Amino acid sequence: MMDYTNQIQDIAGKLFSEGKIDVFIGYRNTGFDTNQVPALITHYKDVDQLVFNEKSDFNLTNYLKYEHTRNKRIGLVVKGCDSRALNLMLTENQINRDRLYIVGIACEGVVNELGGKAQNCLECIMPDAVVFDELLGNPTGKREYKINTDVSELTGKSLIERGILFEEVFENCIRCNACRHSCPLCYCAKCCIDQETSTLYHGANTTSGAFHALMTWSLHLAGRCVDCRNCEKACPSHLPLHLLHKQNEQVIYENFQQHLAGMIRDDRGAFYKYSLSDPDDFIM
Amino acid sequence: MNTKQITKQHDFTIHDMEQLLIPTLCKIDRIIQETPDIRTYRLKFKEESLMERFTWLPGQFVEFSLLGSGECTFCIASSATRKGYFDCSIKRAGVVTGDIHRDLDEGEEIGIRGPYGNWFPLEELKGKNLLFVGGGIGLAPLRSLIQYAIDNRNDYADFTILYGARTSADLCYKDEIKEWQDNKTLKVILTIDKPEDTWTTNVGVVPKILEEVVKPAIENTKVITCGPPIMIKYTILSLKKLGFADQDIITTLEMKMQCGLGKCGRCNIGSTYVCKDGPVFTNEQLQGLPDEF
Amino acid sequence: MILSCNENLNEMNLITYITDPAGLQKFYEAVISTHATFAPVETFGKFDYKPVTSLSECDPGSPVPLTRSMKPLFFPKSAKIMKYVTTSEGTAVSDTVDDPLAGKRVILGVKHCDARALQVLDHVYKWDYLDTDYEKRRENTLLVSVRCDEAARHCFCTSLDWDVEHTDAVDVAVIKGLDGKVYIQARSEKGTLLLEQHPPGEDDTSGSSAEEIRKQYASFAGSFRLSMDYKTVSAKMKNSFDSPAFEEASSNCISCNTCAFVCPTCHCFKISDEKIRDEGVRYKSYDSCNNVYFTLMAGGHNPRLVKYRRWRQRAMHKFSYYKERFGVNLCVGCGKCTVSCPVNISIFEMVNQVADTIVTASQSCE
Amino acid sequence: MEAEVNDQIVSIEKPHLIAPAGWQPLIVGILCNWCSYAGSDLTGTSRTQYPPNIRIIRVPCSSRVDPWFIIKALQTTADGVLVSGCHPGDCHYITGNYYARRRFLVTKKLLNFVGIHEDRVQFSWVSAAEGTKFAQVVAKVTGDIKKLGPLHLYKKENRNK
Repeated sequence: MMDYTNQIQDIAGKLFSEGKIDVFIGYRNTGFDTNQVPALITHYKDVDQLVFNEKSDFNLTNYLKYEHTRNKRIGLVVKGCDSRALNLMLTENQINRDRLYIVGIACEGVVNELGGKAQNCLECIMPDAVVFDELLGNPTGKREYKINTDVSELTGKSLIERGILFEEVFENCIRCNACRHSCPLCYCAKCCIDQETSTLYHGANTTSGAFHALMTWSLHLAGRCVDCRNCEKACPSHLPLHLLHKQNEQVIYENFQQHLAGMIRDDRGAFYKYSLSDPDDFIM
Repeated sequence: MNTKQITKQHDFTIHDMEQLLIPTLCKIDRIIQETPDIRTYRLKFKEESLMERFTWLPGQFVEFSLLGSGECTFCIASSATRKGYFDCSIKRAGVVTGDIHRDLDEGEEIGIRGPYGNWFPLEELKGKNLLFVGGGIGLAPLRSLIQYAIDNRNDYADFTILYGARTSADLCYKDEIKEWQDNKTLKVILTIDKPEDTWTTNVGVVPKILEEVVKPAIENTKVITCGPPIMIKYTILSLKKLGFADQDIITTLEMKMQCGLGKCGRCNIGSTYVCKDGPVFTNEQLQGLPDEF
Repeated sequence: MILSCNENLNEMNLITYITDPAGLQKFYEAVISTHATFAPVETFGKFDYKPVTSLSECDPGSPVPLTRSMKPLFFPKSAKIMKYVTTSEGTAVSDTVDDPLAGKRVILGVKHCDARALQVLDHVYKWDYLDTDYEKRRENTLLVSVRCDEAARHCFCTSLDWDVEHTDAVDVAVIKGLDGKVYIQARSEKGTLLLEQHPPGEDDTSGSSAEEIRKQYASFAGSFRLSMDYKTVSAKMKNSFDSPAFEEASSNCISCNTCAFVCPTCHCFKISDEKIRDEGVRYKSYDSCNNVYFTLMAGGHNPRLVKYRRWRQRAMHKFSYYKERFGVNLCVGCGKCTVSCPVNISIFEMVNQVADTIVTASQSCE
Repeated sequence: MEAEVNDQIVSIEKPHLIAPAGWQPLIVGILCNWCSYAGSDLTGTSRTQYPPNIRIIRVPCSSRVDPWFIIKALQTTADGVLVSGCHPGDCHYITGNYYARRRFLVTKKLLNFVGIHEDRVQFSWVSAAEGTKFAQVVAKVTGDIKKLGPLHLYKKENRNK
């Protein structure tokens, strides 16, 4: 099992003592259970709170979009998937690379609530950080793309069965927007779904509102989602949100030159480019 | 502020429907363009008999709903002593107010819930000198009280109205202000922030004029002020400098409200619900509240 | 603090029935067959109160904490307020069709904290203006609780201003005794009537049940991991408005609304219109003070634009403002917000952290 | 149960939901200004008949169509959506429809994935000269959606009553 607690504490301590950063974003133990909370450390003295092990599952790049990291020099711990999100944020000019000191991790996978390896880690394409100033662990390189079993299982079912499942999903959504707030790539200052001035606005927490919000959200993330599963872990209703993202990812991978989000710097999302040979047969 | 101080709702509501959140339909009788971005909507109930039953006191507000856009809180800008209608002055600022300005014409229907909130302490004001200090759209709640006081002129002693706006075009209720100026029992002082060619009287922000021109007597005087937050802040400072006591300064608070019933939690400042315990507060009460407005 | 009504309850001769687990199942089945029933149903790996028609669909004894409370049954996530239609003759506003939650119903498997939350909510819904929808739902509902037999990781109900053991918030309490027997106790008139309709076992005439019920409580009362000195904390929270601890404690909050939406006592809502062509519906839906746009005013002024201000509002509303106003604490200690929080922020931890800073401040003054 | 205006979402194609007599589908057509809209114009001026079920929205380019528009149309009143733009290579903005093409594929697949029949959301390339093609496309989409019946959206609460 991976544990880079000491290394990260050393790195953060060094960065603080050299005055290179204002805030270090890592994980700390909650102090009352085995879970971890993201910690935004601003003082050298708090550095010993930092931990990193297989329970460190939250994608910390999410904090780069909030006000207290704005215009600050930031130290940050990223796993493989997190670094892909960070790569996209850099590509989309959301954050200046000069302000970041990135501690990359060659991740061995995080655990889920039950203690087993998380599903996205089993299907992980790139466990090593792709953008970093310093890399911890032994890089194992890019892996083969695996089709999500949940998605393929559902695709095998009939339209009606899928409809019934998703009706249940949308019905159980309470529209707390935790999925959106925990997604590092949902950095818009005000989400289009919340634009009250828009005629497309739907404010009520109805089933139809959830359909409207979740579908729009997942399509705006299509070709950009890095499968960190922050949204799914955040969902208080435990909705299988990965289904929507993985379905999009699969369609994009299969049809658009095996595009995977955030693998290379300056490679924008799948919808920001095109190829003359893109499939056209579904259009009349 | 403790629960005992909660003012009991004025013994009238227009809710014939059980659900408190359902508005009653009103027709727009007249639209008066006060300034480039403020319009006054003169409203009458669609069901005329309701108009007689609808009474309110100066300082109370209503929830104005443009069906399809949403609800907004506006104070009633006219006095119940002027029967048969009520006014809401609306400044184009946000989503719903933008829609109101764009979509509503005379004769169209809107929804009204109310009246909600407390009112100016009319009993306490009796026999006192009244000094009104208003800025911009902030004259609207004051207008309700001014009209009320003019109609009960004998109850009150001296009357001074100080009203300021950014430019002369931004002054609301121009016709009515003329009436007030013609009324010999009132003293009206107008001011604008920057000099203009056609403007012959005072120039300067409201607190400055208050200190330099109005120089109000402190004894037996109550000040009622409303305007943009920054104006209220400096007006209160000026008033304190002039020697006014906290309980003699009365203001109405602006806070996001949605239900008007003390349920939705939006206007909650400390343990106070602005929509129920307010919007009229004395400066003394305001100082007991956390600084969140 | 023991509520005064509890004392009355103790004086009242509570009818207690003694039965065994099989008898309890029979009792549940009988209730489901005669009443419209809601019970915890497992959906997507969590328990949520749903209408049920047979006992096999649900699990009344579901473990604590349920990730959802029964708040949606009284204050649904989105309720229609009214409908309106615009025609050439004018607009017609109408009440919505019948409220699906207003009918007579029984809720099984209620946790005591959730039931207490309803008592707390009564204050805000019934002050001054009466929320008739809420009142109707409340009146027509009979709560059958199952008393917890363990404390979950984030529970801290025993530290607060209500009594888990003697609560009168439920109508019927089911207590699984340590001796393998099940004690079913009526705690209100409504509950007595239900038990008379479906007597679940023998009436306890000897009075031995009281001892067993106490024993069951004692068996888990000590197992609470979290405990605090409520009186001190709430007294300190009163003066904590300017505490710098809020800023630090809320630094990793991501400003989603999860905590408020799952909280059994949070009651803020927004009103939104959905209009298509000439017809529209007005909805009342959940909203939360953690939402940036919650207090955004039309002119662009927002008193709680900064995150720690919103957290301060939340924490102080729970532990200070509401108590000042209505005399009860707005937090019931169920721990649902902590369980659901994407970044595991604990309101217990937050409040204690803030209260700690107040200690040091007052001490340094002295 | 009378139709709740705004509660109608994604259809589940239940066999028992047969279109009521006299029912006509409502199709939202989102057409690009430069080709398809001109094409539909030509259909009209050349008096070619096509089903009257389509309501046309004009957008500058097919790449202006955010998937959100399609979802919102389905969420509210539409039984189907037709999006149409210039042929690849003919885009007024040179490459707009290449970008749009990618989005459309993913949108269509995702909607199908959550239980909306593929035929409910259709796409076409219609140039300004193809008045006849536009009529054929509308006829085909209308026919497809008539076969599928009205879009009974995710609204269990209403269906149960």
